[in-house]
Amino acid sequence: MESLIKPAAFYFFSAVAVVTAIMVIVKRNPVTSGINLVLTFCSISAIYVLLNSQFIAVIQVLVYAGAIMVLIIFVIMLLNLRPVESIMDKSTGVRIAAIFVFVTALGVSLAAILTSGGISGRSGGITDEFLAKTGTIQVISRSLFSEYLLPFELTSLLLTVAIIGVVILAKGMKVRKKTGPGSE
Amino acid sequence: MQQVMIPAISDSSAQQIIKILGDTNIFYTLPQIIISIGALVTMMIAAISREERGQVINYITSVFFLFAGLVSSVWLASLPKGDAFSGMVSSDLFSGILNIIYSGSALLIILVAHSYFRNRGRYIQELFPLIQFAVVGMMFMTMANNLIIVFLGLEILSVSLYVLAGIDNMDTRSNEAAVKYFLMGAFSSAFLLYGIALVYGGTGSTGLREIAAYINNKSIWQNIYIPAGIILMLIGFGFKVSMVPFHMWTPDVYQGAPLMITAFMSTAPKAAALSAFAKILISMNLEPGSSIMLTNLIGVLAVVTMTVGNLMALNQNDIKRIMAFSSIAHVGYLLIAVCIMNREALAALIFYFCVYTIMNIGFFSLLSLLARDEDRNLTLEGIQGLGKSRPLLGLFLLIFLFSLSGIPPTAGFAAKFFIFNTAIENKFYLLAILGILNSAISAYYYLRIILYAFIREPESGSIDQWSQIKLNAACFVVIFVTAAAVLEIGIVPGYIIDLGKKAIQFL
Amino acid sequence: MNFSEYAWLIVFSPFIGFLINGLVGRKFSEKTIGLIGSLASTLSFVISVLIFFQYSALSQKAPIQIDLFKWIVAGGINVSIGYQIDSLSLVMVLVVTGVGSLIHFYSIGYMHGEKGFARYFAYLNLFMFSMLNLVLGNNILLMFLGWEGVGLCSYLLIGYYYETDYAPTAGKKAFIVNRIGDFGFLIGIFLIIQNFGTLNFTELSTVVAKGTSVGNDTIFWITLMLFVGATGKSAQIPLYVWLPDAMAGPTPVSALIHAATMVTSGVYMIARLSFLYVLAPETMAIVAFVGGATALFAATIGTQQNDIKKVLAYSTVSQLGFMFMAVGVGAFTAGIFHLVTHAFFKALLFLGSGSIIYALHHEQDMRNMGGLRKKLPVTFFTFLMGTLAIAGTPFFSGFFSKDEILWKVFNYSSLLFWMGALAAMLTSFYMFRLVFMTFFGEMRYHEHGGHHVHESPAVMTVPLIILAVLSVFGGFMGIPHVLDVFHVGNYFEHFLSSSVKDSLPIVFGTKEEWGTMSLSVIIAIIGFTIAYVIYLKKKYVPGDDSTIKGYKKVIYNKYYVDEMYERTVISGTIRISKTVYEYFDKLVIDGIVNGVGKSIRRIGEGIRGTQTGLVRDYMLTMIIGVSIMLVYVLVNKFMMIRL
Amino acid sequence: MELTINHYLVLSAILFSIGTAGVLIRRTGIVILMSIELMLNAVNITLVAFSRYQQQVTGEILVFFVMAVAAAEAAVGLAILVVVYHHKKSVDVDEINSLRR
Repeated sequence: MESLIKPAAFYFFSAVAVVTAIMVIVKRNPVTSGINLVLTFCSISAIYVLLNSQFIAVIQVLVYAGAIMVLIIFVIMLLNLRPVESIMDKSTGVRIAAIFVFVTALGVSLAAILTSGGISGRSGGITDEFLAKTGTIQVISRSLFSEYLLPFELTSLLLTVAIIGVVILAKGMKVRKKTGPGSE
Repeated sequence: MQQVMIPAISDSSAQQIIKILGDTNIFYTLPQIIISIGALVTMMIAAISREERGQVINYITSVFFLFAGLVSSVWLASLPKGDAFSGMVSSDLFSGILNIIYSGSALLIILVAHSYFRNRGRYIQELFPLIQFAVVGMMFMTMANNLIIVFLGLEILSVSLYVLAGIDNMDTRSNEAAVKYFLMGAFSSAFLLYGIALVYGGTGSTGLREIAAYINNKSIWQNIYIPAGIILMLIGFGFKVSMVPFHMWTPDVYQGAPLMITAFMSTAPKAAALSAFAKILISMNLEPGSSIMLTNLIGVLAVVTMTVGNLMALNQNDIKRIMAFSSIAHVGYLLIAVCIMNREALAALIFYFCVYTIMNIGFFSLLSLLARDEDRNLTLEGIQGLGKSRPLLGLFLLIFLFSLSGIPPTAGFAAKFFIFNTAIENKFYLLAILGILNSAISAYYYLRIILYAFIREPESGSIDQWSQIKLNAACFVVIFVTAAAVLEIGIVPGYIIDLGKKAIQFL
Repeated sequence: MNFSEYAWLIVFSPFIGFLINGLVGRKFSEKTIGLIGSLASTLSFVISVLIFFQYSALSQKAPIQIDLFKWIVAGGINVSIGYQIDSLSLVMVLVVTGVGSLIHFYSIGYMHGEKGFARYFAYLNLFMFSMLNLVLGNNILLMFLGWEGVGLCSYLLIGYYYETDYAPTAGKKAFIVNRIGDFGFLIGIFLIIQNFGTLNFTELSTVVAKGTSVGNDTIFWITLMLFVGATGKSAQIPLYVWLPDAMAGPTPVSALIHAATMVTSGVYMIARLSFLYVLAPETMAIVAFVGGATALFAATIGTQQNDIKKVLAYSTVSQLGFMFMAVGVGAFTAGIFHLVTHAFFKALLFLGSGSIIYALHHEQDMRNMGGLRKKLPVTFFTFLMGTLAIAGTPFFSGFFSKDEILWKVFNYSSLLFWMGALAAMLTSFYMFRLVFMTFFGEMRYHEHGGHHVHESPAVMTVPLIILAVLSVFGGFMGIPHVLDVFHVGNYFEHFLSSSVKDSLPIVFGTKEEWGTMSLSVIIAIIGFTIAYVIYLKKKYVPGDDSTIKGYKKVIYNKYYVDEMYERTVISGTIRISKTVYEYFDKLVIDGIVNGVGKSIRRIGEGIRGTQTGLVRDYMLTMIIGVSIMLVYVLVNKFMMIRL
Repeated sequence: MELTINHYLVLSAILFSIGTAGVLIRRTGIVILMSIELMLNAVNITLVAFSRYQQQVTGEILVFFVMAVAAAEAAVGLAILVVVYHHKKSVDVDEINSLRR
């Protein structure tokens, strides 16, 4: 019985993730898409719990569902985007063909994955038992501030760049330098 | 099994952190630190002052910090190789030379950008911190020893470039460039990330040395993740360098972005992405023989890239678009060197980076003098008669275009010569022949620019326009220095080649 | 005093002239500009004459090396900017600087009053600089540098009259055709680096002489690729198309670049690398037959041209064919000898035609000339000397050199000999046709608006006279063995032997040599007679076709039929050659060259449609690319599993 | 019934493909942005799965950085789209096509 709970949970959350992901791309109203994407993120977070990485699961909810999606939905509201007439247009046939090709390629590569026998890299020795004893946050944060100090610092740089970028793009929008056919 | 944990956990953690901070060898990242400080300082200045005096102060400050970054890169290049941040990055002559290219090109571009954006009528001071952050990102990409650093460096660079492309938010063409660049860039970085994930899954590590050790023990075919991951990474980098079929954004973004931003995008980031990819391949020991698959694939991509670039350029009318396709073609020649993937080829690659950066920046700086009306006059008809009414500018135009089309005794010829020569020496005959044929085709569209500038009569009114051009000192210095360098390197290319060869020894 | 120490001055003197005229020339008067340009070139000539006398007095004629500085030192290759003086390069330098200086002086008169006088002389000096690098350079890369440089100057000078619409196009055509040739040349260079590891001529010949391990196939490809370069620069089939168009430039330029010097550099290159070429007999055969075919083919076209410069242009292509025929059969000395004499008489002919064009105010159509003999006496006389020389009149310079080529070729292949002989007959025909149509008969030029036809100034006629003297007597430096009654010896061959030796075995004896010699005289007379009958006795003037252009209009206007009717009076050979010109040259060769260019542009136009401006289409392309690449990896993987 | 790594990889690949499809078929810029976020999340699943099954932390740490990157990209991307909306009153990417050919 115990052994069935994990697979059952996995299939349930996977199904939710896939269905809501499809909803994201087929719903005509951007707000609906956004809400569905939040659901996808939450089910992915549950998948992380199944993988025994609770820390990632928590920040998944905090960062994606809590911050990024709020921002996106806020912008949708701000721009007052209406539902589109139809998600299809005349060249959709070609697009679907391309997606088909791509999905096939990916599917074939998955087939290859399934035949090649799983992972092959070296093991790090951080087992689930060890994690249960030490705690995931401790393990991650120790690595983050020792071995991965530089990438951590670079992240701060990246966020600074993003902030400056947003400021530049947003400022001075009200001033129109000139009007005419060129400026639309 | 419990004993194989990473050491950070078994010791007292505080002591461990202190120890690691002690061995960070932080000075190996001195150029990055200096330029980051510069970026923060210029950002502050931009926030405080909007006046004309603030612009000049900001300009001078960023020039100062980039110059300091350049000097420290030179200093680092002269040091023996060493690791920093527990092996996350390493400094050697290879990264040193490329750091010099990045900071040098940013310096030259900022020198010209000041007057260019003044003429354009919209001066955005945040330009300076963004360019400096982009340089920092590129430096980390090249120095990286870990795929995580490569990814983060690339993202810092990309985010800066997305914003730079759209920096003139009043110009719809600039907006359009930013949207296109952003959507496609984010899309392609998802592929890059997937590639990194697969390589990590296949080898169990993101460190280049560990990956190399793994691949040396087994082959890359040990697990399908590894080749698939490398291919997906190739896509991510291929997008950045505008390799066919990931090149489609290039002409639109180059045309839409403000001219000096285009100049920046077309030079250093390409060198950064390609050198990072080449470094990944070479440190994974994927030299010919170990991976016929990659050699064939990149060879085909090289040929397709240069052919498409050259053919598309033939019928263009907008000079920025011509330069976009020309840059695609040049990436094709560069990919020949990546395809050969041995040390000599990488030396030729470094040499080509230097030359390409210099001649492209020179040409764009020259164009910046002519640009009017948000660059809309930069068409073939728009430059009619330039050579006749301003012979000196015409002479510079001639030098840069001859170099771009690879006519001796300019640097462009020497650069192509070394790439094709390496190809023949390593028995890549077909690649060399197609490359040379392509460079013969490319002469046509460069020649068209010359033809319009020299042979067509100036349009009425453009004569005053040409005579009104004022040579501003910084811009003229940049044009003069780059033109002189193009000729000098063309006539005496030996020492840079030697430097490139030495740089490769360190990898 | 050892003059060879000053050899660098030969090269750099024109460069200094270029700098002066190019940078500050616009501020000077015409006279000053002309003198600076001409004296820069003359100085080179004087130094080379001095070196020549010193060098020819040496008993051991080892090549003198002057290394200026290291150019590229990288890995296996070590190339310096350095010059090599030996008999071959000295001969070339004397021709280039000698003829070049005369043409510089002539240009002062011819270009009088033209716009951009300083620009013209600057380009001319830059050309001299590049050409001297080409002939004096001691390694192939420096030669290539000059090779590209002369191409560039040729492009600039052809496009000199940029106001006209055809001149820039012609310049572009020349440039692009030459780039195709250079592509072959570059591959040849790369192959040499790969296989021999050196580009220096002396080192290369030492390596080859020691016996090299490089396979014959490789040498075949090297020499063939270099020859592809030569066909571009020296206007051989199939890359000759640019040369007739190149006549859009000023006439002195045609004389200097497109007749006397630059176009012969392919011949020089083969002679310079003769030690390599003799190892590849297949390439030599290709060179010989391409040369023979070009000689014959261009001569047939030359018979049908009405533009005086076009006749001379096709004649140049044809004569270059003779030179390639010579070097192809292994008679390197004969080829170089013809190169020298050709430089004299062809420069003379071009300058003479320039004098006519100058007098007639830029009239180039021979149908509008005639009877100029009395108006332009000096031009007529000197032009006649040049014609006699090129036609192969005994004891004129062309006779000695052409006869030697035909004799050597006869030892190689009789088919090739007959091709050459026929070409020689046609040469004699079209040259006398030109003379009769221009100088004899009635005057068809209409003087108008107070312009009177009069002889050119002395600055133009004196070079003509000097060249005429050289054309008449220049041949005596290479007297053939059988005619050598005073036993002075073949000075030219003797002098050249220190650097180039013929590889052709002479199988026939004196009797056959007399035979070929008399045959070539007879041939010249036949050509002359036909021309005499048609153009002087019957006073035939070709119909006016100035209203039509190109083959298409010929067909549409049904004019072609009329023309064919008119041509029934003319001998059959001429009709065939006309057809050859109309169909083969214009349709096939021009069609291929232009067609390739056009179709490349059309492909470009086609794929330009992919750039729709829609970012989603761009992403679609990306995805297709990603899919193909992933499938490629999987295919590789599955093939691995199979293995 | 045991959950293997392949389960997670297949889920990840499916979500990645759905994200790709969204990028290609949708015309609204913001929905394209959401699809790209979906693709990044799919990669995150791969990373965490690899990380856990190889008993390491590297993958999880990489996920941490990916989230930062996603946040930065989302911020800049939204800003760019807002600017475009300001000029065009639309975020339909098919209407942004003045630069072409």
